[in-house]
Amino acid sequence: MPILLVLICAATGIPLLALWGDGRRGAALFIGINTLTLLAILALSARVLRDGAFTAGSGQFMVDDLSILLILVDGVVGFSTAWFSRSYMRQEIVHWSLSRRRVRLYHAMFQTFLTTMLLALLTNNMGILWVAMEGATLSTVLLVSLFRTAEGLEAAWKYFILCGVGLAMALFGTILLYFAAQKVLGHGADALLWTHLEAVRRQLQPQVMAIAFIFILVGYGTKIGLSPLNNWLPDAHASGPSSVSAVLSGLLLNVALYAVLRAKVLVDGALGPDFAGRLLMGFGLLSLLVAAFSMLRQRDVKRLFAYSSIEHMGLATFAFGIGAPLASFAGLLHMISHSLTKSSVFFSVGQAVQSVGSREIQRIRGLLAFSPVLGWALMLAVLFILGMPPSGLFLSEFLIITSTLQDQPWLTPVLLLGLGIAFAGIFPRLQGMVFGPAPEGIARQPVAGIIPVFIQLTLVIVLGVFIPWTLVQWMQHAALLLHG
Amino acid sequence: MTSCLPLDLATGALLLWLGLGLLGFLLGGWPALACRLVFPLSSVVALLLTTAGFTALTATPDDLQLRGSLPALPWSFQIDPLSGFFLILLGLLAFAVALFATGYFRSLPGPDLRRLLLQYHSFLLGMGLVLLAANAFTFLVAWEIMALASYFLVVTEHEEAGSQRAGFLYLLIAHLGALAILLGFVLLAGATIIQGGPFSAMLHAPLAPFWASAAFLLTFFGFSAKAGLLPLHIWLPDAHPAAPAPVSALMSGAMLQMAFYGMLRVDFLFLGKLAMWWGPFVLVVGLATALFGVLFAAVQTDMKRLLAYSSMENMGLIMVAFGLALIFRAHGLNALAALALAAALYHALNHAFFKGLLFLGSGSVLHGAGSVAMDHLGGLIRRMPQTAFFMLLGTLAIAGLPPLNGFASEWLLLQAFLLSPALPQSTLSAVLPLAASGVVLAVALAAYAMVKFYGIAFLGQARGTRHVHEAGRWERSAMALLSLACIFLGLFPGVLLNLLHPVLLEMLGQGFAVQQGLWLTPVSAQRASYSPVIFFLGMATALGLGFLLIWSLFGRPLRRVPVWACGFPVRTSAMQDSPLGFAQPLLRIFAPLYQAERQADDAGRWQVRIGEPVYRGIYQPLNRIVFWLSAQVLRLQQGRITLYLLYSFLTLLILLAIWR
Amino acid sequence: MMITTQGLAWGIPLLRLLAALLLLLAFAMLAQRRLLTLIHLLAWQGVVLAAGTALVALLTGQTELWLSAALTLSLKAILIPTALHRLLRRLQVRGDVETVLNIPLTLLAGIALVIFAFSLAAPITALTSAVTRGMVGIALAAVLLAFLMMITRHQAISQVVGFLAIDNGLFFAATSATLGMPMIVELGVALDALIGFVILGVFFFQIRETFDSMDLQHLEQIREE
Amino acid sequence: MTAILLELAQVLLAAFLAPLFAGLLRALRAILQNRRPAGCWQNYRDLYRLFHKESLQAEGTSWLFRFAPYGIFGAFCLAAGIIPILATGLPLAPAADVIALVGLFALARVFQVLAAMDTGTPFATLGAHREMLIAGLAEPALLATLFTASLLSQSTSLSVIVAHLEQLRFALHPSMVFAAAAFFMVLLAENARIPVDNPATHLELTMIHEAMLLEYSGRHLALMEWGAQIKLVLYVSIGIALFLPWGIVPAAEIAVLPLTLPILLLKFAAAALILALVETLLAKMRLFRAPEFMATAFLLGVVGLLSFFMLGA
Repeated sequence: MPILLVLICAATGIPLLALWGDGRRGAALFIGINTLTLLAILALSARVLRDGAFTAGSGQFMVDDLSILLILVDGVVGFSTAWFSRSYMRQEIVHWSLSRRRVRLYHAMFQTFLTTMLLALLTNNMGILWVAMEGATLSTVLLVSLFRTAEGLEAAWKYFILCGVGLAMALFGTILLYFAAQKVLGHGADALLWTHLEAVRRQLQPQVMAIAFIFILVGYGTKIGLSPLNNWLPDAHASGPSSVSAVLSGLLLNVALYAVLRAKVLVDGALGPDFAGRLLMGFGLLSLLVAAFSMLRQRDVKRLFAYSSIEHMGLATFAFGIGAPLASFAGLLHMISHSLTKSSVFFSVGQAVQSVGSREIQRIRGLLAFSPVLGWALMLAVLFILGMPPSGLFLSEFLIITSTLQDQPWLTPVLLLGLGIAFAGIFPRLQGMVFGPAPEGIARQPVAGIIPVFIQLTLVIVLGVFIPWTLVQWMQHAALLLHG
Repeated sequence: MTSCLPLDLATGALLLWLGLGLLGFLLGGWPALACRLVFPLSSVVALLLTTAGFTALTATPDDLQLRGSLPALPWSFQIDPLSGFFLILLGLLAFAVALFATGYFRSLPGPDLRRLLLQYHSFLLGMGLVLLAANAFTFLVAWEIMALASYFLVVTEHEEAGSQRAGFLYLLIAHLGALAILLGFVLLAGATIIQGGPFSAMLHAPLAPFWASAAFLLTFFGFSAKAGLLPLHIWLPDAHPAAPAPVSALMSGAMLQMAFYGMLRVDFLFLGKLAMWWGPFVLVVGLATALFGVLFAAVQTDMKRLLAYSSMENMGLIMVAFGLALIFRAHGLNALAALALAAALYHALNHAFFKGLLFLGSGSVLHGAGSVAMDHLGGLIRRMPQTAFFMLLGTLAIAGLPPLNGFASEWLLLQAFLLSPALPQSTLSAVLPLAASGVVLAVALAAYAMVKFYGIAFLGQARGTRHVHEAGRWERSAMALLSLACIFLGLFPGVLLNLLHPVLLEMLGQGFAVQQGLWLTPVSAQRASYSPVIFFLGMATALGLGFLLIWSLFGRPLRRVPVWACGFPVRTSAMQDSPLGFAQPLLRIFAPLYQAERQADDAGRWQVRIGEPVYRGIYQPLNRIVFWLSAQVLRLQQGRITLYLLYSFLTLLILLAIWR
Repeated sequence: MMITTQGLAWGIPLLRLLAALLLLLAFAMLAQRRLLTLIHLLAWQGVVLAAGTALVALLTGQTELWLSAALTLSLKAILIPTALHRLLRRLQVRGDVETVLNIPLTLLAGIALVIFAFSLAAPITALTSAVTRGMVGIALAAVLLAFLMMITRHQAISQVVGFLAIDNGLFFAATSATLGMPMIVELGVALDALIGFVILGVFFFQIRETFDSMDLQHLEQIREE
Repeated sequence: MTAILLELAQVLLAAFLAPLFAGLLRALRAILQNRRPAGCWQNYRDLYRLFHKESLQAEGTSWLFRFAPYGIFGAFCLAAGIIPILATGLPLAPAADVIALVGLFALARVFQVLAAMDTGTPFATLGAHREMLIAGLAEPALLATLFTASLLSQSTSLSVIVAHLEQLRFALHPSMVFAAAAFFMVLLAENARIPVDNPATHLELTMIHEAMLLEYSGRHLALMEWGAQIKLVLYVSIGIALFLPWGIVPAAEIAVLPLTLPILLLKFAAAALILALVETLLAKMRLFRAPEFMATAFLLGVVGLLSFFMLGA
């Protein structure tokens, strides 16, 4: 039962951290739990490697080529975040003089979040998927407002209300989904199991499915950060701890998109590929453009990269909207590379902000001079985010652009405009932060905290230069699955 | 076995370069050792690459596939005469530059040196890979590596905000260019792009005229962004001076030619059937670039900026020749196309040499005199005579004076122009000679600019710089090599033209009249002939005889006397022409182009600021528009939660309504 | 889901009535200025919801729906409203809320929404069983109305009320339109609602102690300029 | 063998006739301006005197300063060997065509300018950049005219052009007329004649060519002056070759040379007269009028080209 193993590993962490999650012990415990989870996930993927997709728990749980990829990413990012959070939080606790209770809360909520993410990816039940997403929201709300600053409260409040309402819409969509499923699968618990739905998706009522999908898209789209539903995202990213921003960008957005994709498969069955595809492409392009233009005038480094997350999720959404196997493949690759890279960006940005003591881009200067490791970490991570080779993002953007030009040639200019503007928005600021003479009176941070950055970036390079054969297979299968 | 030799040799050389880069990175702790060890080795590797290029000219084309990031997306490499020629260019230049760098960087502190060694070699690696790439994917990766590495080299002195701005502009334009190239390749490769778009599949891509033109325009845009053609040149005059001299030499001499290489491959090999308007289009862009570049080169006050603009001028000339080749090719006149193309390739090689030489020389000036701002230089010929001598050769060569190499290629170009009556289209053939005289104007003004370059910096009296010292041994040997190359290419053009034969065959299926002996007769001895050697010997004999005669008749030792200067008593170095003063007639004649502003600085001296019309005319408005748009977009983030809820609400309703 | 014929005879009209009540309450909330009354209305909605669930349970005879009905009653009709009531008193929030849009206009918009919702649900209801005919439309309308209320109210608590009202609409859809979601899902949803509410409570005090007011103006500082 | 002798003869002729031609020109001008001429042989005397004077080297000048006079002199001698003055098809002729010839002149000019800048005196540099400007604008015009001729005869080799032009007896080509006008203007500009420059003046602010020679003395100055005179002759003979080629014999038919020589001298005399007339009638223009002058020349050349394509001749 590797699935249960994974969930148990993650879930048992919650009470443990809630009880003993403070001080050095807490951080160590946090790392330990996530290491175990990662191992369990590896075992799980080994199982998937051996005998493909499978369901468990009387069909309640399911792993297939699509989810296993994201589960792996979850494991890796969760682990490296735990690692990063150790040194990072030590500083923050001193800086904000957090009470032991607050630290326990932090760790417990963090673990809850990671658990719900895994649950969302492992469950086979669209309802439980929703429950998990809601749980993720609730747990991160408290993380965003961890420092109890006015800004943090405001951000958390907006996050809570907007995503709450959004998820309510998603729930309504899920109910409609069930409503449609009933007609085919009959009343009862199985009618929300994705595998069952997938089997009968051609018989679902188109009208109901269409409305259901619109609700689900608007709902989960709020969490993906699709424009114009994205307004919570920059605030939440900016005012939470950087470790939280990292997982928000790295995991939450991905899982939300994953939920939409699951729904998309069903809708495509009912209405044919165009309906959902067009919606996704539209939202994707819009988000890409809005995010790109918003980056041009950013002053706050974390907001800047929050917008860049919106941009990339938009790109991925667009890719899935195209729907061709190649495009979906590219979209998956983009999701994976993005979560690895973006979390690295937030790790390094977090440490930079910590040492400078301000999120003002103007104030962050000369990182290369006063801490070369940090400087290069940021430089590389951001260059990868900008889609420079040999990162996986270059490959995915290459594939996305090519498949766009083949399926929707007239959208390519818009796509390129977005990418170009995004580059113009991020790059000069990167230069400003990395280059130049070192500012005086800055506490140098221990570099141990950003070792995971380099680990993850190597993974991204691997994705760009030589993707392991099994990953390729998984992604291809997943792409075909999404293609229907 | 011999057939696959060149590719193995080339890839091996590139790997060695990579290895050297890493080695240098590791040896950063011992800068002296690293510098003394890595750079000479790297020059040896460059020779390897050159030999690979030479063998590739004659060997049969050959390719190599490696499993890439995706099973369907291999890294694939090839070598053929075209890439062979550019490998020769790259190899020879890299050889000299590495020698120079050995001495130039010897006083660089360890950390900087290790970074530089790594970036320098990955830059070379990127350029080599561009030449060897055999599918769109590999090409683009190599292209971006080249751009990134050179970017890092440009911002080596990253303390200055100026170099940061330069680097940003450079990378931005390069990035946009890369995207455009990618699109062009996708159009060309069609479905095979999924396998990375192998070049073999793009050969004579069957495209509808519209899409063919689209592909042409996209690729031309992308490559001209790298080649610094109007109006995408603005990064060039900032980026080249910002980099250290050896890097500027490589960027100007080799990297710009990578763009030319890409154009050749795409337009002649992939776009089999040329549209009539492409040639004239390229020609006009080239001519405009050449004139613009030379006019701005003439008014620069910084040696390296001047050289950068002159690179623009030379790329412009190459583009003119290339456009001419396209025109002839489009009308099926392959022999004439071969002539024009030969001129273009020849000039590319020449430019690599003399521009490399001049950039290296300006590097020695920077080290020897502590500045490359011409307002502070002057009279260097007495303090650094050897550098001055090599630079004189470079100056004469780039000014297009016989019997040096610059003249030979321009001569070929003009010959090609004079064959335009062969064109069926009368209007075109009538307009082309005008373009020819435009080229002559550009060349003549180039002489103006370069005479200024040399005269202000090396002649006259020093304008402030004290204790100047001559360049080191490594530097001088490198410059000597390049000067020799300039002389050789000038005196024996036939040799090079025969070398070009296979390249032309590959491009046009039509070679070039084989040149024998010391004569250069592109078409026929009757039509036109030029023999640099005899030319040179004739002049030398006349000169020598005259000297001997006069010396023997009236020879008396010279007496050194103070300068007379019409008897004006006071004589300060400030009374010579300033760099801008020398260009003053041009400033006056082309005033609307320069938008020069004169204002007095706090010392009460007049300062003249030259505006960049393209920047003001195109980039600033564009910039303003984009930022205005971003301001509008940011209005969405009002901070009011009810408003945000309204967004979601409306989105929901609108979607539902649309679906209804 | 089999329903006895005599059940149909009296059950369906009753369910319809409850649906109408729910919609009416939603309108009332939209029109309501005073927070206290707002909360009472929310409680009443909870009651109606519970009744509806119970009725469906009776008609379809699914035992787990009884549980869900009880859950709804305790949670939505009693627990949450009283808690809100407490909060209100503890935080001494001003009694009535200024709306962004004036009431009549809001109501007009509401009516438009309801029409839209029905027209949207029409094709769906066409193919549903006798019991649930029209329920989807009403649920949708209730949800949209609550949404509208959230947009037009300018105060933290009233927004929470709106949020909970949306939740009610969803519950109604879940029970009456689909005759009950799978149990795990119901439980999960209820659990989330509970946790969410607890967190809200925590929030209110944080907001209160940071801004000593529940007005949203203080929560509108982060913005792009 | 005879060819080589002829070659030498031509070079020497050009070299030693040049002062005479310049002197003649001076004399004619004097006469036209009602002055007593100094006699045609004056230039020889000047050169003789200069050669015997001690020549000084300004302090702080480099080897370029000393090298330039010889370089320039050598360049013009080579040019004299290439241009068919007496005969076409001389051994040196194929070594350089018209384009190379223009390049050769440019080379000489650059040496002169560099030598001037080497002295680092204000006037020299002033003259230097003016010279470069005039030349830079004159070269396109010059080549435009040469292109007209070479398009007409489908060759850029000067002696081939001459041979070809001789074939078509007095058939007047409109294109060549324009070309002739343009060439004449270029000739004035390139040889520092009125209206562009005034060889007689030493008023610092107006002079161009003379300004660059200020620091020279003795044999160097002599070489410079002599070189300038040769250059004038060369330009005139190019003009003759292009527009009045009749009488220039192929190197093979050397026998008729005695007949053609007087004709040649006559042509030179005529050229001197025309030049003198022009220089008397025109006044020197302001320096910044010069570009307009050049532009006119260029336009004339271009019109020549166009008319070649439009009228096919």
